Amino acid sequence: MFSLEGITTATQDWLLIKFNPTIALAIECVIVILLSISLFALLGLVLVLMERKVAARIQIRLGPNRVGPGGIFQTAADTLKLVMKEGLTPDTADKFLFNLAPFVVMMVAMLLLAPIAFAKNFQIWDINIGVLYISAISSLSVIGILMAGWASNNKYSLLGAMRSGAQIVSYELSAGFAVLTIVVLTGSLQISEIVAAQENGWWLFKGHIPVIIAFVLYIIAVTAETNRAPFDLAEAESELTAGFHTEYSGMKFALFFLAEYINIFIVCAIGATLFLGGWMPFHMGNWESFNHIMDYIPSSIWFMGKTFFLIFLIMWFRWTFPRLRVDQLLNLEWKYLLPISLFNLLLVTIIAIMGWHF
Amino acid sequence: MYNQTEIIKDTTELGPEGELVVNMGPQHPATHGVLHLVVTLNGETIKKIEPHLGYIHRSIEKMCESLTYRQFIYVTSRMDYLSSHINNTACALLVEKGMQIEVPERAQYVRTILNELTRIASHELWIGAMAMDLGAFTPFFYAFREREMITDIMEDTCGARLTMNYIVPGGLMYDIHPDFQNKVKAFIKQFKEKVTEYEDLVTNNVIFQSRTKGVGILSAEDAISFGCTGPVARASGVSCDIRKIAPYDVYAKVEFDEVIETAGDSFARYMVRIKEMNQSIRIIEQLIDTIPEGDFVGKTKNVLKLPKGEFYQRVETARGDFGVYIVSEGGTTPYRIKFRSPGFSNLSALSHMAEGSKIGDLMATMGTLDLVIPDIDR
Amino acid sequence: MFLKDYIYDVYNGVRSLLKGMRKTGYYFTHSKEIITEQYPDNRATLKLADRFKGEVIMPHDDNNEHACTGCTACEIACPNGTIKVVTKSEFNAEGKKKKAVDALVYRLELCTMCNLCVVACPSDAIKMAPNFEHSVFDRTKLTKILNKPGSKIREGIE
Amino acid sequence: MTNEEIKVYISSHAPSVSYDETGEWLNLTIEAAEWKDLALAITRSPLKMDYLFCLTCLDWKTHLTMVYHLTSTTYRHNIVVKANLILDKPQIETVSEIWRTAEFHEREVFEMFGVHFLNHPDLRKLILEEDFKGFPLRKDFEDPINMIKL
Repeated sequence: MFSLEGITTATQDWLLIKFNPTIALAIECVIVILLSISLFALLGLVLVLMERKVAARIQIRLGPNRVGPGGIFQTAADTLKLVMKEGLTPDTADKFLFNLAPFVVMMVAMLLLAPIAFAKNFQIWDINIGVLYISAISSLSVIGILMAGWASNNKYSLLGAMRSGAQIVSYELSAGFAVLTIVVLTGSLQISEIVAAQENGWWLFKGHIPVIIAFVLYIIAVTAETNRAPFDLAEAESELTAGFHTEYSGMKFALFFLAEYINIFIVCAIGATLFLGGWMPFHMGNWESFNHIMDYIPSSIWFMGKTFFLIFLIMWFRWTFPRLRVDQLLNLEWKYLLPISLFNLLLVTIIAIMGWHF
Repeated sequence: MYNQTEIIKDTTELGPEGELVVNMGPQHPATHGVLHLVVTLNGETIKKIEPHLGYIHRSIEKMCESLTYRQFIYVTSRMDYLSSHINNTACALLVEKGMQIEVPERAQYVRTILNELTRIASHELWIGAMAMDLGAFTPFFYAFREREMITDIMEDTCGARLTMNYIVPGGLMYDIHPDFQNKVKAFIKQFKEKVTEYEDLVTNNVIFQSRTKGVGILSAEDAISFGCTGPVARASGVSCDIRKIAPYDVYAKVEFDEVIETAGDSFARYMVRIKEMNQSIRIIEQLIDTIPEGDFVGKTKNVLKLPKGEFYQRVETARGDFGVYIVSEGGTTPYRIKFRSPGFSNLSALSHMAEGSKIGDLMATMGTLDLVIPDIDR
Repeated sequence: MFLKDYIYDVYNGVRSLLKGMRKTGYYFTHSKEIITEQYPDNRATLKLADRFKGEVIMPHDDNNEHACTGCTACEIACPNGTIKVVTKSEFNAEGKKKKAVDALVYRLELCTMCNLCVVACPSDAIKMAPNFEHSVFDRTKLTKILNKPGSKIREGIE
Repeated sequence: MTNEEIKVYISSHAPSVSYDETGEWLNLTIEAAEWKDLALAITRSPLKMDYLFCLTCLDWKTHLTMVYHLTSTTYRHNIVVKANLILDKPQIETVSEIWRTAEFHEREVFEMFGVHFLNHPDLRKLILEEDFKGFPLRKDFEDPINMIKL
């Protein structure tokens, strides 16, 4: 059976035979870096194409269909175009911060890849405080956005960055609380343990209604955190033209664009890990044969399937809803999501203490 | 108009007390054209809006002074290009009134049907654009699907999709297409099926409602004082439908309601337009089967000469009261022509409506004003 | 009651959002609703309305004859100076001097497709053609001479 | 209200008004100086001319004429008010605080005809550039560069 675990173990064994452990570790590092960068590029291309296709289907159009069969090379062509474009820096911009900002956003997105379990035993860094690490790092992306908005010396950018700041800081809370419900149920912050705890059923099914509520809250909060419609106030097209990246062009713009999609992927991956069992296959109670068939599907497919389902959900939101206003956005968080998630966390704690979950 | 150096100065300097002066437009996704608003902000709150016009000013009024009474009609298609048919009708009606030309019944019926189709097409486009201003991209495509059917009907009968140029003084340029009635009926059927989609997607949507309810309130007194007309004034409870006040063509013969809402906010303006589309369908349904046989154009002289005097004709376009004022010296061309465009007056109320609201509200307010920039600049 | 209103608000809001998602979800899953026209690919089957006003043309018959008498009615009717009729003097069969069209210059870039020239023409010599692919790389190519070289007026048209 | 009643009411406020009923609506020609007072009078009961739907100017080469089209949203009667201005120094009192729509229309007339509206809150060019010379809608306006004579 195809398994990523086998490949990694074989590689490591081979490296350890050939080299001394230090060099082997260094080579592994290089391999991981190369893999994650190529994953980035690939994900960016795939997700942009997926977004355009989903949008087209919802909007009774065909979407990109000229470059390659069914338009699959469209995003590659677009990237090529963006690479060849001139990267303009405005005269009055703070040049250092202006050029740094896209890389900050990008690096934050890259750091978040570390604790994600892509398949069974296929994880870059199984840190014991994985969930905390994710919460901490993901809040950093706002710094990049604020930097971009401020350094551009453009009023639209500044307004967009300020909106983004207020938004991400607020929605961190409910995202954090939603994540905490799972931590409470599992009793661990480690990603691998959270996944392992779902071997006999995903938390979404095991945890009764409170976990379903937490899941909904999580999806809403991360939609806001990644600046996606209906919460795309930071780049609200009809209000602020393009918000914080108004002044960016060429590859620097592409980095922002890419980071947006990578962030979506990451939050959806985390959502899939926490609520939908990560790479765990779908099992139905005592149906032995059914479960056996499910086990035959590789764990990486399970993980990607769940993640892309969540990504699709977020795209579906984007192409259906109008945008909120900035005060309504904060109202929604502080008056609705936060009280509900606090109450929900309390419920989950009671369930966890009493052992009422399956 | 600001000259270039002043625009640069405006974008980089803060106003007094930390106010932020933002140039919205002339190239901005929400201004739907080349409208330039100088918005003074305090944080996200709007303190003042100052429209700067003229980016698409073609001085149509001056231009018309050198065009004959047959020719000047087609320039008006380029003003409010979304209701070009209605503008053409206004000019034709004025010439007919001035010269006492009899218009055959058939032509009047067809004109009325086409006017109402134009109104629906304009409102359809507006729904899409308005939803897009508020961040919902999808309704745009659904609205355009229905609008496409209307443009197809126009293409069949008038030979063009946007600037139809189908009305001549005395009637129509040529007879309607043989398929016209069937196509209109097919459109009515499709429209009735699909209009509920907007309810699900837009009207009942909780985000849309919270974005528009209580936003950009215009009281009835202000609406009258600012000279607002059309759906903008009717949403504030002002009865101002020219089709009712001074009926032209066959509007006196058909039954329809003047849609009036009293809230005066953006949502009321939205609802007025949605209900108006249904009323337009009602008018078309009454007329489409009873188009009388006969001539499509009345007897006119080869060279039209309006008698000495002043003439004024008001019609109800999709945006409101469109007026043509002609002063004639008896020649073949007008001495002075004035187009009273609804958008110009509606725009003047924008600053009053949006003051004290957020930037996001400005988009809702501006969207529901349904501004067409060539109509404002002329 | 506050809590009841609160829950009712949340319920109604979520319900309206789900309704919208059902609508877009329907279109996502029903590909037969797609209405895109594959324009350059469907050029062979593309059918334009026969009245479509794309440009002014002057129909010529097989003998390279047209119906234009060079009366300049179209030139007078045109609001933008799109049409310019250049006339010449010609001797007809009986040896009488007669005005005829030398060149009917049509400037497409000025034309607003108002159809007034076609209506004004007493001999139906010009008409609107349903042709919309006018893009050229050089603007001077938009200035056209409508009568073909060597063409002459059809017999019997005054 | 019939035209006769309107005439009686207006004459009681502005005696020097002359009437012309040949057109579709009742036309009155007034002195430019009287306009502000008359405007205030006709907005009140019983006329309630609360809706100024068209404001424009005519250039008669010898003089300018301001034209105000007014209607009442309650009684639906229309009047047209005209005021002659001298060509060299055209000025008239603004009505922008009575009908706020006049603010924009007067700015347009100001730049197109050069009529000065006294006490206008913000009399600047609205459509044309700030350094534009001349008044385009006047009959003697010549622009040899941009205007094509057909």
